[in-house]
Amino acid sequence: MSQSTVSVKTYAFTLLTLLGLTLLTSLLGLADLGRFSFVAAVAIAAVKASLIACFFMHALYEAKLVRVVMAGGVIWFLIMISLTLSDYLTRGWMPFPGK
Amino acid sequence: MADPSVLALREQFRNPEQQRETSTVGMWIFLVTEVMLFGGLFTAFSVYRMSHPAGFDQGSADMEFWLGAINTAVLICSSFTMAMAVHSSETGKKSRLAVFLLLTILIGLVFLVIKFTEYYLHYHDQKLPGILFHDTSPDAAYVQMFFVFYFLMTGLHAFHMIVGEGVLCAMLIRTWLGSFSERYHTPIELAGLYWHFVDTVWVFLFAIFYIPGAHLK
Amino acid sequence: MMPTCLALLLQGSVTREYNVFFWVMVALCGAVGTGIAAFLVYCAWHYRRRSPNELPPQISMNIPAEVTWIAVPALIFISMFAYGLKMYFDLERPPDNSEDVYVVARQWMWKTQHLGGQREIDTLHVPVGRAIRLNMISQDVIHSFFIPAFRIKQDVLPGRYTSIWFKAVVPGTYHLFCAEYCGTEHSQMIGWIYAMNPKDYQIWLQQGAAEGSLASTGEKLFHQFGCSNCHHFSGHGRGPNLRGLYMRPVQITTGQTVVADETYIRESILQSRAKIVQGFQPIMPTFQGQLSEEQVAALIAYLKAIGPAPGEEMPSGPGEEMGDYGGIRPDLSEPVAPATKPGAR
Amino acid sequence: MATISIAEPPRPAPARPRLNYLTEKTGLMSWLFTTDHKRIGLLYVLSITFFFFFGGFFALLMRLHLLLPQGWLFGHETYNKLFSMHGIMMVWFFLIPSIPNTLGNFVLPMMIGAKDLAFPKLNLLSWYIFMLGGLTTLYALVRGGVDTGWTFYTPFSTSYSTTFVIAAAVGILIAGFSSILTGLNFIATVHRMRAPGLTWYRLPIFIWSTYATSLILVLATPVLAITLAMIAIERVFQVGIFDPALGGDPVLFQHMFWFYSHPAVYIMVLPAMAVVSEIIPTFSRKPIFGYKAVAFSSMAIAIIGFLVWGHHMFVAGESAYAAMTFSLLSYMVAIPSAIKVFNWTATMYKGSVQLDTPMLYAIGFVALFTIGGMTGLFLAALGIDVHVTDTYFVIAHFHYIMVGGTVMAFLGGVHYWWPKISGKMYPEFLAKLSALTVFLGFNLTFFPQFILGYMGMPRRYAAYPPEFQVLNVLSTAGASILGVGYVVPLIYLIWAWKYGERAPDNPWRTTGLEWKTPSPPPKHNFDVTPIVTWNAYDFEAQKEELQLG
Repeated sequence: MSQSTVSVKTYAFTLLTLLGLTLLTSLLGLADLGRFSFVAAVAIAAVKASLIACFFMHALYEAKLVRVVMAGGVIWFLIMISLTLSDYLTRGWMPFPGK
Repeated sequence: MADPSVLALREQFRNPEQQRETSTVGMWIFLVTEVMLFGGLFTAFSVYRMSHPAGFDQGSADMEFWLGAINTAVLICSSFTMAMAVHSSETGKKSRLAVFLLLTILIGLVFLVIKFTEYYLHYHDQKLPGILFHDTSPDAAYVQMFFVFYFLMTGLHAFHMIVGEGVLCAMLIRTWLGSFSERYHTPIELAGLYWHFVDTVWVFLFAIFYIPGAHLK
Repeated sequence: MMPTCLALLLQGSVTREYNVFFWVMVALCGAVGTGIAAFLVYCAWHYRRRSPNELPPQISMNIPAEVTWIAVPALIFISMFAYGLKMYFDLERPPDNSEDVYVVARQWMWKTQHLGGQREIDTLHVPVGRAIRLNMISQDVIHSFFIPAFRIKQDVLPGRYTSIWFKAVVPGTYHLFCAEYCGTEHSQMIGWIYAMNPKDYQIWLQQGAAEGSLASTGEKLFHQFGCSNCHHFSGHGRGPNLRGLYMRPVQITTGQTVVADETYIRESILQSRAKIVQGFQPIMPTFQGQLSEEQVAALIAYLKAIGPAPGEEMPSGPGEEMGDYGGIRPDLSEPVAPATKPGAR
Repeated sequence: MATISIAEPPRPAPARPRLNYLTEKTGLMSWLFTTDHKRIGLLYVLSITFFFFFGGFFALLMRLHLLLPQGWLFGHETYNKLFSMHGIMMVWFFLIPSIPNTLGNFVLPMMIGAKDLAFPKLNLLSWYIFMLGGLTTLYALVRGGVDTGWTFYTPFSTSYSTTFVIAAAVGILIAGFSSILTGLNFIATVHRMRAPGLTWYRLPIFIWSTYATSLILVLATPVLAITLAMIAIERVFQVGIFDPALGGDPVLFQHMFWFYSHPAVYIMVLPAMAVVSEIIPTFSRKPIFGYKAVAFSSMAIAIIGFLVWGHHMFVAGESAYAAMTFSLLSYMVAIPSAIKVFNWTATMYKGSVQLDTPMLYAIGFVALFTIGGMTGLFLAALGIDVHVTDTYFVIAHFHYIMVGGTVMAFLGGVHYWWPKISGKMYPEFLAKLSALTVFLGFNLTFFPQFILGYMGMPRRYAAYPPEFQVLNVLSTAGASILGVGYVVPLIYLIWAWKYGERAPDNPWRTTGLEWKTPSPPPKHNFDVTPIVTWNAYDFEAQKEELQLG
C-alpha cells in the first residue's frame, strides 16, 4: 500500500472541523441551555469522535471486519449504560413506594 | 540490507498483507476493551449525574473551563500531527515521519503539563476528594462525588497519555534506526490508532466535565 | 425433619400459591430432564458401536425438529415468566390495610418497631391474618430480611427504605434469616417470627410496656428537634406543610417531581438540601448524625399518621383508628388497637 | 538453518524419531520463554491444576465444617475467608482459564490449520500476567485472606471489611487482563489465520464456541477491571464511590459487577459446550445435528448473555420494571442452551456410540447441564427467585453448571486430546471408573443442596439451624467422594505421560484438522498448510482415510 490512504487535504480539513466543533461546544457551554447543555455537549463530542475515527483512524478505508469491531464496541457500551440506567429511571414508577 | 518488510514477517503469517491486517484487527479489538474500560466509568458517572444534577453542575462550575478548552484543542492538534506521521510513513518519507512523531510527543507533553497544572489548582482550592476536600455549597457531598469521578477518569486518561508518550518515543527510536519503510510501517499505524483513541476519550471527558457547569461560573 | 417440611406448606398467604407453582415447575423440568437422560442412555445402548469400522447414516439436519424444540421451550418459558411476574407483583404490592412495621438492620441484629411503640430485637410478633408491611433500612452494610416459611425475602439497603409485605396464616414460630452476606456473624443474624392468634397478640401487646405509640414518639421528636418551628400544619410556615405528605408527588427545585415515599422523607431529614421543594429556600439544617435510624422511623410514622394525602377519601381499616382528620390535631397518646375485623384481606 | 552440503546426495533421512513440540527444545528456559501455543497451553494446565486443588481443598474444609449445625472446625471469621477464597480461586484462577487457555490454546490453531496464534508473544505475556495475578491473590491469601465473598459487595467490601480486599481485588484485576489478551488473540486468529478453503461453516463447533467465549472475554472483562479498581481506590482514599453518605449507591456496584459476572458464567460454560460439541460427534461417528443451529446458539448465548445480569438483583432493590425486563431476557437466553442440549442428544440418535471416557464425561455434562440449566429457569421466574435466591438452591444451581458442566467437560477434553498432547494413551478402565466416581460424588454433594435451598437455608452460613443437618452431612459425604474422583485422574495422567502406551495419530479415527498432525505434533503443526474442502465432522468425505464403512 505505497500510496497513502488519506490525503493531507482531508487531514487538514478534519483538523479544522474538529477545532471548530470544540469552539462551538465551548460557546454552547457558556450559554445557559439548562438541562440540555449536557445532552448537547455529549452529542457534539460524539460527532467529533466519529470524525476522528473515520478520517484520522482510517475507519472509512479499513476492512469490513474493523468496522464491525468498532460498531461492536459502541453497541456494547450502549447496552451497559442503557440497561443500567433503565433500573434507575424506572424507580418509583410503581404506585407503591420503594420499588 | 534486506528489505525490512520481508525481515519483519513473523513466521506464523503467510504474507505481509495478512500480518498487517491481523495486527490492525488485534489493535481495534484492544481499543474495544479500552472503550469498555472507560465505559464502566462513564456509566457510573451518568448514573450519579442523573440522580444529583445540581451537585454535578456545581462541581463542573469549579473546573478551569478555559484550560480544558485549550487542552482539547492541543490534543486535537497532536492527533493531526500523528495522522501526518502515519501519512508520511505510508509515503516512505522517513525524515518527515520523525519530525511529526517528535511534534506529537511534544504536543502531548503540553497537554500533560496543562493537565497537571489543573490538578495543582484543584489541590490549591482544596478540591481533592477524600484527601483534602472543603466545599461550602449546599450539596458538598455530590460535588465531592463529581471530583471523585473527575480525578478517576482524567487520571486514567492521563495514565493512557503517558503510556502513549512511551510508545511514541519507542516509535521515534525505531524510525531513527530505520526499521520502517514504505512497505512495512504497521507499528506506526497501531501507535496512531492508540493515540487517536486516547484523543477520542478526552473529547468525551471535556464534554461531560467542563461544559455542563461552564455557564454557572 | 418431615413435620417442618409439611408446616412449610401452609404458613404464609403466599406460601401455598408459591408451593403449587414451584412443584409444577419441578414436575415439568423433572419430566424433561429424565426424558433427556433416558434418551441419552437409550441411544448409548441401542446405537452402541457394533464394529470398529461402522459408519452410521450421516443424517445431520431436520428443520421441523429444530423449529419445534425452539418454539415449544419458548412458549413454556414465556408462561413461566408470566406467572412468575404475577406472583412478584402480588408480593410487591401491599394490600391497602396492611399495618406498618419498621425494621432497622445493623451488623448482626434486627431491631423491629411496631406502630404501637413496642420495640423488639431479633423477634417479631405478628397477629395471624393481618397483612404486615415491613419498612426496612440498614445502618451499615446490605442485609436481607428472609422468612423462608412465608416465602419472602428483601434486601435491606443502607441509605434507602425497601419494603415487602406478608400475612401469617398458621400460628407458630418461624425462622428469620439474614440472606445477604454482611460480615463475620452473618450466620448469627437470625431470629424468630411469632405468628399468634389475635387474642394472644392482644395479651402480648398489653405486656409490652410501650411508652406510647411510634407516632407519638415521632411527635415528641417533631417538637424536640424544632421541626414544628418551620413546618406548621396551617400551611404558611417557612417549611412546606407536612400534613398528608406521604405518597404525595412533590415538585422540587430542579423541576423533577418526586413521590414522597419513606426514602424521600428520610433523605429530606438527613440530607435536607438534596431535594428542596419548589418555592422554598434551602435553609433546613441537616440532622445527619443527630437522629438514629429508629428516631427517623418514628418521625416517618408520625408524618404518615397525621393524615392521608388531602382529597383522597379516608382509607377503610386502620385509618379510622388514627383519629379524626377534621382539622383538629389527632390525639395519639394511647397505643393503637389493631383492626380485628375478621377476613380483612 | 542447517546448511545442506550440495555434494552429498539427499539420502532418505535416517529413521531417528521426528522432533515434536516437546522434544524440539528442552530445558526450563525453552518452556518459560516459549511462544508455541501448545507449550503455553501446557503451562496453563499446570497453573490451573495448582489453583484448582487449592480451591478444592478450601471447599472440602467448608464441607467438613458444616457437618455440625454450629460448626466445629473453624471460627466464623475463618469460614468466611474460606468461602471467599474458594470462590475467587475457582472462578478466576480455574474456571475462566480452564478450557480456553489450556485446551483452546492447544487445539484452536491446529483445528484451523494455522502454525500458531496470531500474536504468540502476546499469548506468553498473557500467561505471565495470569501468574502475576495469581501470586498477588496468593499473597492476599497468605497474609490473611479476604472475607468479602467472591462478589465483593459494597459497602461491606469498601468500608467494613478489615481483610486484604485491595490485594485480592488487584490480583483479580491483573488476571483479568490475561483473559482479555487471550480473547483478543483468539478473535484475531479465527478471523485472519484460517487455512485456505476453511470457511466459517466448515469450522468445527469448538471454534465457534471458543470464538463466542472470546467475544465475552474481550467485552466484559474490562468492566470487571474498572469495578475492582474503584473498590481498591475507595478503600485506599476512603472516598465513598458506592457509599450512600456521599450520594453513592451500593446497588450500582452490583450492576457493574454483574454486568461482568453474568457473561463470565457464559465464559465458563461456553468452552465446555465447545468441548462436548467435539466429543459427541466423534464417539457417535456422526456430524453434529443441526450444525448451524448449534453454531448460532453459541453466538446467541454470548450476545444475549450481556442483557440478563439483573436477575442476580431481583431482591437487591432494583426497580420492578427493570426486574421484569431482566426476567424476560433471562428466559430468552435459556433458549439457545435448550437448542444445544436437544441437538447433542439428536447427534447420538442413530449414531454408532462408543462409550470411551471422553464420551462418558460428555454425556455426564449433557445430563447435569440440563439439570443446572432448568434450575436456572426457576431462578429466572421472579416469584420463585424471591424465596430461593441467596440460598443453597442457588449454590446447587451454579455448581451443577460449573462443576457438573465445565469441570466434567474439562476432564472430558483433557482425556479426548490427551493422545495429541502427550503422544500417550491414558489407562481406559481407571479413567472410566474415576468418571463414574466424579458423577456419583457430584450428585451426592449438590442435589441435597437443592432441597436445603428450598427449605430456606441461606448461603454463606458458618452455622445453621439443626433441621438442615442431615442434608448437609449427605453433601459432605458427596464432597469427599468428589475429591477422590478428581485426584485419581491427576495421578494416572501423570503416570500415563511417562509410561502410557504410544498413541496413534488419530486414536478416535475422527475428522478434524488437529487429528491430521502426528501426536505429539511438531512445533509448526503442519509442514504444509492444509487446503480444506470438507465440512466439519464429515465422516463420509474422509471415509477412506479413516477406513470406515
